[in-house]
Amino acid sequence: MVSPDIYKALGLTDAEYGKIEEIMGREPSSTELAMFSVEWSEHCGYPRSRKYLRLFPQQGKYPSLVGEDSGGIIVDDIAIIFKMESHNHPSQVEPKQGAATGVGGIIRDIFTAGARPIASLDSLRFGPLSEPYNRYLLKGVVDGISFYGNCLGVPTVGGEIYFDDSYSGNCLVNAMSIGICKKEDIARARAGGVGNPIMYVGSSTGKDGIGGCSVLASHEFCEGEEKRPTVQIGDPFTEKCLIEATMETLATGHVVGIKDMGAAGLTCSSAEMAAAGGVGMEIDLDKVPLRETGMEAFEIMMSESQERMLVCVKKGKEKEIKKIFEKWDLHGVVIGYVTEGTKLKVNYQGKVVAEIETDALAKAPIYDMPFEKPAYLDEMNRLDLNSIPLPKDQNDVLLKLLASPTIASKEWVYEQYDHMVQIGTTVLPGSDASVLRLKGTKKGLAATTDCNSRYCLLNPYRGAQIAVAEAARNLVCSGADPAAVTDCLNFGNPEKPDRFWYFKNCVEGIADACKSLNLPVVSGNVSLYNESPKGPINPTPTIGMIGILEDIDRRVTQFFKEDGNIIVLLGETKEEIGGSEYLKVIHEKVAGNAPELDLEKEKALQKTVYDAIQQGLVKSAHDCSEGGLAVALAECCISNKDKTVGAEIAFGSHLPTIRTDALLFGESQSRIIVSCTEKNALKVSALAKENKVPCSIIGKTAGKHLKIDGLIDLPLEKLTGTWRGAFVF
Amino acid sequence: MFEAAIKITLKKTVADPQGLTVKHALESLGFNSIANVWMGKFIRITLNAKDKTEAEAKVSEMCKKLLSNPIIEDFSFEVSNA
Amino acid sequence: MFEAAIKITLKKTVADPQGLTVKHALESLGFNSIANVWMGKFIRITLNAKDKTEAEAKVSEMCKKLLSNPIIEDFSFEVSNA
Amino acid sequence: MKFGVVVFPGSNCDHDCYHVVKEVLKQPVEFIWHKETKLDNFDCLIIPGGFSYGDYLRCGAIARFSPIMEEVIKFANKGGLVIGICNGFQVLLEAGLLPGAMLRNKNLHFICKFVELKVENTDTPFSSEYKKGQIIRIPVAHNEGNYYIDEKGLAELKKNNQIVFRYVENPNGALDDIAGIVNKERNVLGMMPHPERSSEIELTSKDGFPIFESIRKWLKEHGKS
Ligand SMILES: Nc1ncnc2c1ncn2[C@@H]1O[C@H](COP(=O)(O)OP(=O)(O)O)[C@@H](O)[C@H]1O
Ligand SMILES: [Mg+2]
Repeated sequence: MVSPDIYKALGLTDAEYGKIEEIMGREPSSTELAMFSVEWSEHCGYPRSRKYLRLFPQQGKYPSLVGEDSGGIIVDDIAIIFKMESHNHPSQVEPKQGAATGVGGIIRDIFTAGARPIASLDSLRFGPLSEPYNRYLLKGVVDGISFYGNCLGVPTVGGEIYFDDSYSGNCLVNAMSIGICKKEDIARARAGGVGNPIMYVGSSTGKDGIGGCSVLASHEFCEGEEKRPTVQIGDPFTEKCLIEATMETLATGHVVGIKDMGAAGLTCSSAEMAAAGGVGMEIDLDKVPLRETGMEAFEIMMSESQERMLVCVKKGKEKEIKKIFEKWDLHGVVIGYVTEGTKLKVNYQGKVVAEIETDALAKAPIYDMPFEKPAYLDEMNRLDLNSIPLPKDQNDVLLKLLASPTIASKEWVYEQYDHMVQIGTTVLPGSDASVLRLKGTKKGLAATTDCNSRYCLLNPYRGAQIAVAEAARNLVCSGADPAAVTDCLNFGNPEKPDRFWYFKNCVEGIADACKSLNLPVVSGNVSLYNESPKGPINPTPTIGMIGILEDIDRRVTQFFKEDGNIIVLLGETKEEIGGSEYLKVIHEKVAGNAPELDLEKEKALQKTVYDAIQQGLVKSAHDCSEGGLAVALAECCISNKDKTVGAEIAFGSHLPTIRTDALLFGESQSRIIVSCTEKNALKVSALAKENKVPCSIIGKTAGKHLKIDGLIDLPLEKLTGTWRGAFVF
Repeated sequence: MFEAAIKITLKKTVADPQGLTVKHALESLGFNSIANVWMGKFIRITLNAKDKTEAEAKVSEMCKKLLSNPIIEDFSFEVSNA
Repeated sequence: MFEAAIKITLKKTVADPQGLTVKHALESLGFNSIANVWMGKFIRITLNAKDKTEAEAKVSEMCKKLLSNPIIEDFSFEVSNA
Repeated sequence: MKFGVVVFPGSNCDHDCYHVVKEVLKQPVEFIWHKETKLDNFDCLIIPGGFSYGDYLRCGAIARFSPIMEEVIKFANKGGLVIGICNGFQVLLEAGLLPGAMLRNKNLHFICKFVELKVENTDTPFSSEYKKGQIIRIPVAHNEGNYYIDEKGLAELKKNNQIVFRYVENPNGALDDIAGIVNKERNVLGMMPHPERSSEIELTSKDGFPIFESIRKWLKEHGKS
């Protein structure tokens, strides 16, 4: 029998090993065992999370494609393919290369679906910047995304960055990519047609990243761990060539199926392509281009060398395909064939090193993980407002919030990303959502990522719903109709019931919010075991969302445009400071409950703003998020780099009877600030009334200050300097 | 005053795409007897120390702490009087 | 088989902001006796040649033609048996 | 009048330049693969931005030896119009078609943002549609746009009025705020900012388009319609 040490080192349990023997009817070879270990890991097979992922709705406003590796929607005759993926653990070890290869991986998922990548976004989370290692991580990660994405010529158009103690020791790097193609050009990740050749294309195979997904991504992260993983060096130049060669190859019409060699490399791509096509496959590892001598079969099968793919092409066309890859100085070699039956047979140096039924590999066990609400949560949820002293100087509070790294302007980051290449970005980063034109049509595409993990910590179901609602709200503010969702579910060790309780509740929250807003979840990724010796990360179900603009000329930005416009607040401000940035930054507390969310009210709000924008009534629109109304107003005034506009706010009869700090800095959901001409303000009010959305005219754009009802009076210059100056390294 | 000449190179087990690209470029220029190319960093530092041993200890520390990432890189250096 | 160790450095007349930044970073880590830091490239090439003289000639040629830009950079190298 | 956009492995603004010439300038345009060894009756060559050969080793250093570059040099020497944008500028420097070299940005970061340029010389085939001293808004996107030339070279550039664009606020440390230069003969332009990214109002600025329009006019006046 294989010794337990070996399969345990591969991350398999006794029970799993038993099951493998049962499936095989014999003792597995080392190559086979390695293959099972990666296919059944959380990263590839989702054994612990799969049950809950089924809750997500798959259909929405547009026809959706929930594909093998990524998903998307169809708008007219264009397929928009998009997905988000994590590269947390590699980034924690080697931030630049970890983040770079994360971008590379997600982009490969997009173009292997036949879509040309047109935009990326990145959602990043780190521990506090007071710790040097966290600063090193932030700089390295941004450097890596910049290094890789810029070279590829795929604009990085948006994202978010949060800071929280829980990410010290386990940062989060979630990368999202979006691509488009004609709907009939979508490629499949499957093999088919007995006798068709299987080609290996791209870079050569080395010993890098072996076991990355089973060992690295599927276990807790302990500092100083002995078996330090090998990190791969990203090669964006090769990937760029791979994109072009792949687009040319797909255009020949000779491709049956194509798949990225991502996590678990050749194992995943060969087994899954065969399983998806319901065919067998025989491959010969001697033909695989290697860059190191003396590699063993299991190493070749498990290598996670980057920038490689597997292609099933029509018989007789392999020469033509090879030529294309050689034009781009890439390998293109036939390494096997589609066979009868459903077995994957792997040969190396004259021996059969593995022979497995592919659907056994693809059928990772499903576990029912125990879950339990953590005992500390009730205590955390208690927040006696009387114990929170009212700050005397609201100007000071506003400035502190604007300087908080979570709120401060992120231009230091996005200016390191090429966000304009491909000349599609019509709303640049710095507004609620970025907007891209879809060349050749009147339409536009808006994209955003969102998740406030503090809300999720305090109330996972609601926090996850808020992430969905906020993403949709950001799209609506830019003039788009929210269309579809991808997600990246970052959580702690699922084997611990309290962590799993968070996972389950967040997934249910996303599922219910998406159903309510009629949004399909078309793709996503699960990243568990995000823990450091200090404990788990905050539950972080990052939401990536895209929306469609019927008319690109109707796009809207968040900043005020000129003096003399009317400022309208839509939505209701409640006495809520639980989980707020204000409570954390000013009072150093993470407590209370997440703000309330009523999805019916949210829908009414979004409809009002969407319709107002479609009717051309709105000059600017910005939602209230971290930092509440005061921060949102400040951003309206100063977030346009080329022109700042002041504002004078007087609530008058609209003044809610709540604490001043809740009024200014509370994070009540479902609120949007719009500005418009005097004439249109009345029309917006009428629209709001029709939809039963609370609507208050709260002021006017004017002057060189932000003045809020005798509570706040600050010169724009001061606001700008604070907000733009706080996040520069 | 001492001068340290530091070389930072990728570990042997790590693929070096830059080196490979430069190798191809050299070959297409007609240099055809090249076995391999590796790209690394060269850092020169001048520093004060009471003797060579101390200078070496300092430089070694700098390499470990900042100049190289041990996950993917190796370093080596020489210290001389300057 | 020969091995060439090539150093490419910025000319003295050219400002080196990277070196300066590394210097500051080292200082903020508490290394406070540093006079100067210069950043350059280190390239290692293994190649065949009939003797050391030929190998040196080849490497010199590579440096001039491709590996360095004479407007901003200097190069130096050593060839040894490998 | 025929435009050619040279494509190296790693070029990534090739499609953008192509789009602007074809859809905005409305002139015939073709891609030219870097391994071509013949240039068929082109009137203007665009060396686009991107990361030719990944910018591994040095920006533009490897691309400079692509087979097409011999032809580009011949074409330029015969007076053909050549414009190198961003990485294209770096390639032209490496090829010796323009003087100087590029260093890393002073802040050591990639910089992508709109900047203001001052048009210094309108007496070139590339800038006649501007007014001298005009301030224009065009984005930059580069890691190594810190232009360097020795003193003698700089004096030469000034004397011959070869500096076409200067940064109003220097983003990268470029010597004498230089953003774009021409050769002495004025038929080769290199510039770091991206005019193709500011040629349509949807992209918030059309200030780069006069470059393309200037070329069109010049070619027309020189009998290439
Ligand atoms: N990591 C990042 N990469 C790219 N753009 C970013 C990143 N972080 C923030 N941004 C951009 O900065 C702007 C503000 O972000 P954020 O404060 O998260 O907005 P919101 O609260 O509306 O979701 C957005 O345009 C966003 O895309
Ligand atoms: Mg927002």
